[in-house]
Amino acid sequence: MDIHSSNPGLEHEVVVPKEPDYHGHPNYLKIYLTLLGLFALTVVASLLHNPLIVFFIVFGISIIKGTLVLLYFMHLKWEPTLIWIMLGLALLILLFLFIGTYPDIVPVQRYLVPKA
Amino acid sequence: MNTHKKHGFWHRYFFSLDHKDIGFQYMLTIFFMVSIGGFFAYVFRMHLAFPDMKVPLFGLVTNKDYNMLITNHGLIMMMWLALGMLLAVAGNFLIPIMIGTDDMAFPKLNKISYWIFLLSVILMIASFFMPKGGLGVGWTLYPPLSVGDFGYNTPYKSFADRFFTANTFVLLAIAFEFTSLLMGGINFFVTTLNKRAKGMSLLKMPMVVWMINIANLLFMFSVGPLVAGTFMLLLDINVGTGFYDAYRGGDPLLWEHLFWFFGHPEVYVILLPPLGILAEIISVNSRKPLFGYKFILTLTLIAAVLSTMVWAHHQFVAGIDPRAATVFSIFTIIISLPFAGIILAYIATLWKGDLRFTLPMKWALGAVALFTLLGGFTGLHLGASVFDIYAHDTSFVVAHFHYTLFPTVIFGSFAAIYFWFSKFSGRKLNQTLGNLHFWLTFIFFNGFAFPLFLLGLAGQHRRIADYRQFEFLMQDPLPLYRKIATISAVILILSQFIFLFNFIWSLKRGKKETEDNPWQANTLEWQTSSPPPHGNFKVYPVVNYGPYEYNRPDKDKDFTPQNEI
Amino acid sequence: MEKIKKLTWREIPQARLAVWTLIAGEFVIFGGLIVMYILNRLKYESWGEMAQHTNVWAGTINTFVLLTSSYFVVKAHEAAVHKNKAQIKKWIWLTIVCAFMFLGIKSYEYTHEIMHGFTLPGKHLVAEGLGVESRYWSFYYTMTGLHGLHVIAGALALFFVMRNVTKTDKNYQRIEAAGLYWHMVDIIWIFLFPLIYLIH
Amino acid sequence: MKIFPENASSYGGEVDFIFWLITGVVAVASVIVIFLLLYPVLTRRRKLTKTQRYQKGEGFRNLRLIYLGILLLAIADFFFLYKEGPTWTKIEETLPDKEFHVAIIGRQWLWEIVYPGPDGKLYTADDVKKINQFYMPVNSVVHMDIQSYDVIHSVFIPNARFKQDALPGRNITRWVKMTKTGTFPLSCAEICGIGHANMKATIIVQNKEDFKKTLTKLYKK
Repeated sequence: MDIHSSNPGLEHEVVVPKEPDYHGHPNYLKIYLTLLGLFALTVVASLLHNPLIVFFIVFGISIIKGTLVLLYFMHLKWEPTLIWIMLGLALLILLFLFIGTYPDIVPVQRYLVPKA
Repeated sequence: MNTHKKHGFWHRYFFSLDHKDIGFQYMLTIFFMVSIGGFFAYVFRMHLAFPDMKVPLFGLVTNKDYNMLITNHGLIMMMWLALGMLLAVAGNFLIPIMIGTDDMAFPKLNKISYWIFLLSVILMIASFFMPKGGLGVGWTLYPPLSVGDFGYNTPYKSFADRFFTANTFVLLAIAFEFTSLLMGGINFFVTTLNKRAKGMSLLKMPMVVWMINIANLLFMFSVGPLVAGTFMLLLDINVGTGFYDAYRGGDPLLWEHLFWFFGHPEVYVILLPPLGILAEIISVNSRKPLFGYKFILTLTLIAAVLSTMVWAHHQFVAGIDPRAATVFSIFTIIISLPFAGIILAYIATLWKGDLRFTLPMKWALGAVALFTLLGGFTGLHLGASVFDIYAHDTSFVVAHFHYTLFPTVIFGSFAAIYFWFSKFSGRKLNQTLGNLHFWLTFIFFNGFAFPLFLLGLAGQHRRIADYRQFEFLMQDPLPLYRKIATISAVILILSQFIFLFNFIWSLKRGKKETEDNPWQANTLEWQTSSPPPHGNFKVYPVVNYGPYEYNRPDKDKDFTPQNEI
Repeated sequence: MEKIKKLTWREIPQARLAVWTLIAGEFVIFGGLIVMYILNRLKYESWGEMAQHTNVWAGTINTFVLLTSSYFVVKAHEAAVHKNKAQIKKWIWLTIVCAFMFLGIKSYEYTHEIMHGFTLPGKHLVAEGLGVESRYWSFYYTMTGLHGLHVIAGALALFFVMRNVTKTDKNYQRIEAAGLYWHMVDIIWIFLFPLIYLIH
Repeated sequence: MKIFPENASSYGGEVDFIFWLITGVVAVASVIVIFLLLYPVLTRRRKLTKTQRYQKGEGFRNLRLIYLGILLLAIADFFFLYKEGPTWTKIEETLPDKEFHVAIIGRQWLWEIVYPGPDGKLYTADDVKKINQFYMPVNSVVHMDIQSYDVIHSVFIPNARFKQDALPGRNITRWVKMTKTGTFPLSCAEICGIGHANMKATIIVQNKEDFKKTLTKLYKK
């Protein structure tokens, strides 16, 4: 950890990364091919007829794909826990929004006053 | 970096990269907005108490004017004063210097956020001068009304007709303001995490830095859905997407959910930075460590998470599922607990202290007292869903949120200004005028807001231009209450001119502050010259002590600067 | 894959931290939109029929294009680690080409939908009495349109960062920061694609 | 001095009770807070000598007292919830058997009250519509279908302690049972445009015979 020469005591400059191994570099090609494989699977699955099964398969695969991109392409795997917490909070808050709003949107019977 | 050059007007007030200058730009812009909001308040309060009178400086108030005045008063005070003052101004002035660094992590981003903020202000002001007049739909912008006559019932209007309306401009202004605050928030967060002085661990940060950052993150997470919602409302107005149009299966309640999903955490976004400011001031002025630093921090984090689960208490009677309302009621009542803990910790700081009744301390004590006694406790009334059936949308609610927001936002800001003014300008504020300002504000704020409780209990509903149509609201003491409230509000507004005069005069002519550390405080901003040079510190501090180590038994003086060796 | 220990939060470069924070914010914005879409989708079964009118093949190709562009961006990042300017330029230009392909296909798709009469209800509403179904298209255009704006923003960011880095020969970490944003655009599309096109 | 307007509904008293209950507890809490705040403010204006200096945990001695404060407030809070729960269920979640049924439709800027026709059923061709005049029988459960044509309105009956927003696109059924005869105001509590301030209706609560007469008069028109 070197200290910025002109600012004794100023610690923040140390975070300029020391190339090239400040985080891991997975085999990107392998990840990419996996993603393509999953993607092909999604398209095939969407040809099925039961919408519920399609939903679960397709959405499940989307989550896997998103996680792969997050973990390896975006190097989340090597990022500090702080960032995991931040992304987790974002998802948690969306969950709250979904749960809190659900009873007032989905099961509600619509009724329109007939036009005079 | 430390060479301080004299800059011209434009350089200082428009192109500066220095966090203090940008903070000052924000502050001046917000003073401008507040004066508009305050003027609006004066006009409609006068109209309420004396309905047929031509209000001086405005003229006769029609129903349309009245709706426009209350709407824009609310929007300006909530969005520009409260959020701007406590996130942008406090963050810009305090964060870099209190964590002992030279500037923000991204100074240019900081400058751009101010420009976007300025753009939002311009759009907001422009909305008053649209061909159909200002927006008059209530600051919550509930859709079928805020979509205006662009909905199902009316024939198609040209794009220009739709775009050049107050509705579009206000929504754009809000969107830009959120963008600005989000950019600023990212900047503060990164600055706090990455640029702290050597030795300043997270638990040695002053409470206000913590609070601003928690508020920022809370803002960032809760505002997202509303940004999407604002985008959708804009499209509803301008291209007719119909997201909130019941006649196309849309739902006005969706907006209410999105709005309050941000709107309630916003209350805590607004509340947390002043709580941090109060922590600083109370601790310094009672010469004692802040009681339970980690305890306060934990409670704040709990409250921040809880605050995203309580939003629907603004909608108890808005047609939401009553069973869901019960759940929200429980969470609402529970969220009073962490704040009770925080306030008690502040009071515990006072106990056995060596109190100094300086001006900032008076503001701080006033804020704690009013916020707890009349703001917080009436929150219990409204959080209990049953009484909310009656009190919702009455003056009781108005009084309640003025008692929560005014002590925190206004008292907190004034406490901060009286506390840090000498650091920021190198001059002292006039104490006599300051005392006068405090007492007038304190007394007449109560005089204005307390009658509203009684009016609300008598069943006075909100946002009515002329109460004479409702006989039960004209029975005997009620018009008197309205007059008391109005006269107090007018004096309250007038007494702010004392402050304005004091501020401007002291900035130019005030007594020179001879000491760098007049309050004998610990935190780092007091350990540099007043005003701080560009780059804040001549020698960057190395932190050895916590922020609140007053009266350590092993020291000779009763304070221990954080960077003392 | 070599084993490397996680960074602590003190070690993360500030540009990356800022972009991650931005990404968390963007997740909430898009997430809010997606949550609202899902809620409406659960409510109105007729939207499934509307989803059949989307151009699935265009969406599929677009997904492929974005996934590939993500791969190009990580390659650019790998090149940035070795400070290889020629490689950086090559991969980022490829990414920007992908962005243009994406936008081209998107505009083809929009034209297609509009020609088939799946427009926003606005102007025709009173005359034709379009109902609940028209709001599927409101969501369709809003979500894909907002995502399209992000594609443009991401491509611009990559372009300027590339120009800046290759000119000044420093700040190589910026490639990764801009790349992170690009990956976020990709992830959002990964979720939008099945939601809009595939689930009938 | 009376605080609330006269209570005229079966559940209004319970709403008032919740208010007075919370106010009572809060008053006690306020006294405690005022003491806690004023005691140091009035007594601690002297300089500390070095021997009196701060020892860790001093103040309220330790955190336990704050936990006690939080605990007390928690008990009070849950007591409120326990007390108000049944009332909430009664007013909002359940519908007692109806004796009369009307629809209240808000539109800019008046209330349309739709009475069932001679067949006694709502939403049939013989419904009678009255503007801003809401007749109801005393001491009987009246169901109200609250609806809106255009923007959000809110039915607010101060004397019944009743409020419910009227949203376009949905029908919200709530009930009220007036216990006193007379006329009471009904106003709109949600801003609905320029005429919001003028949007009010009158509730005329009559005893059952008078009410029957009124109904027949309505049908004749």
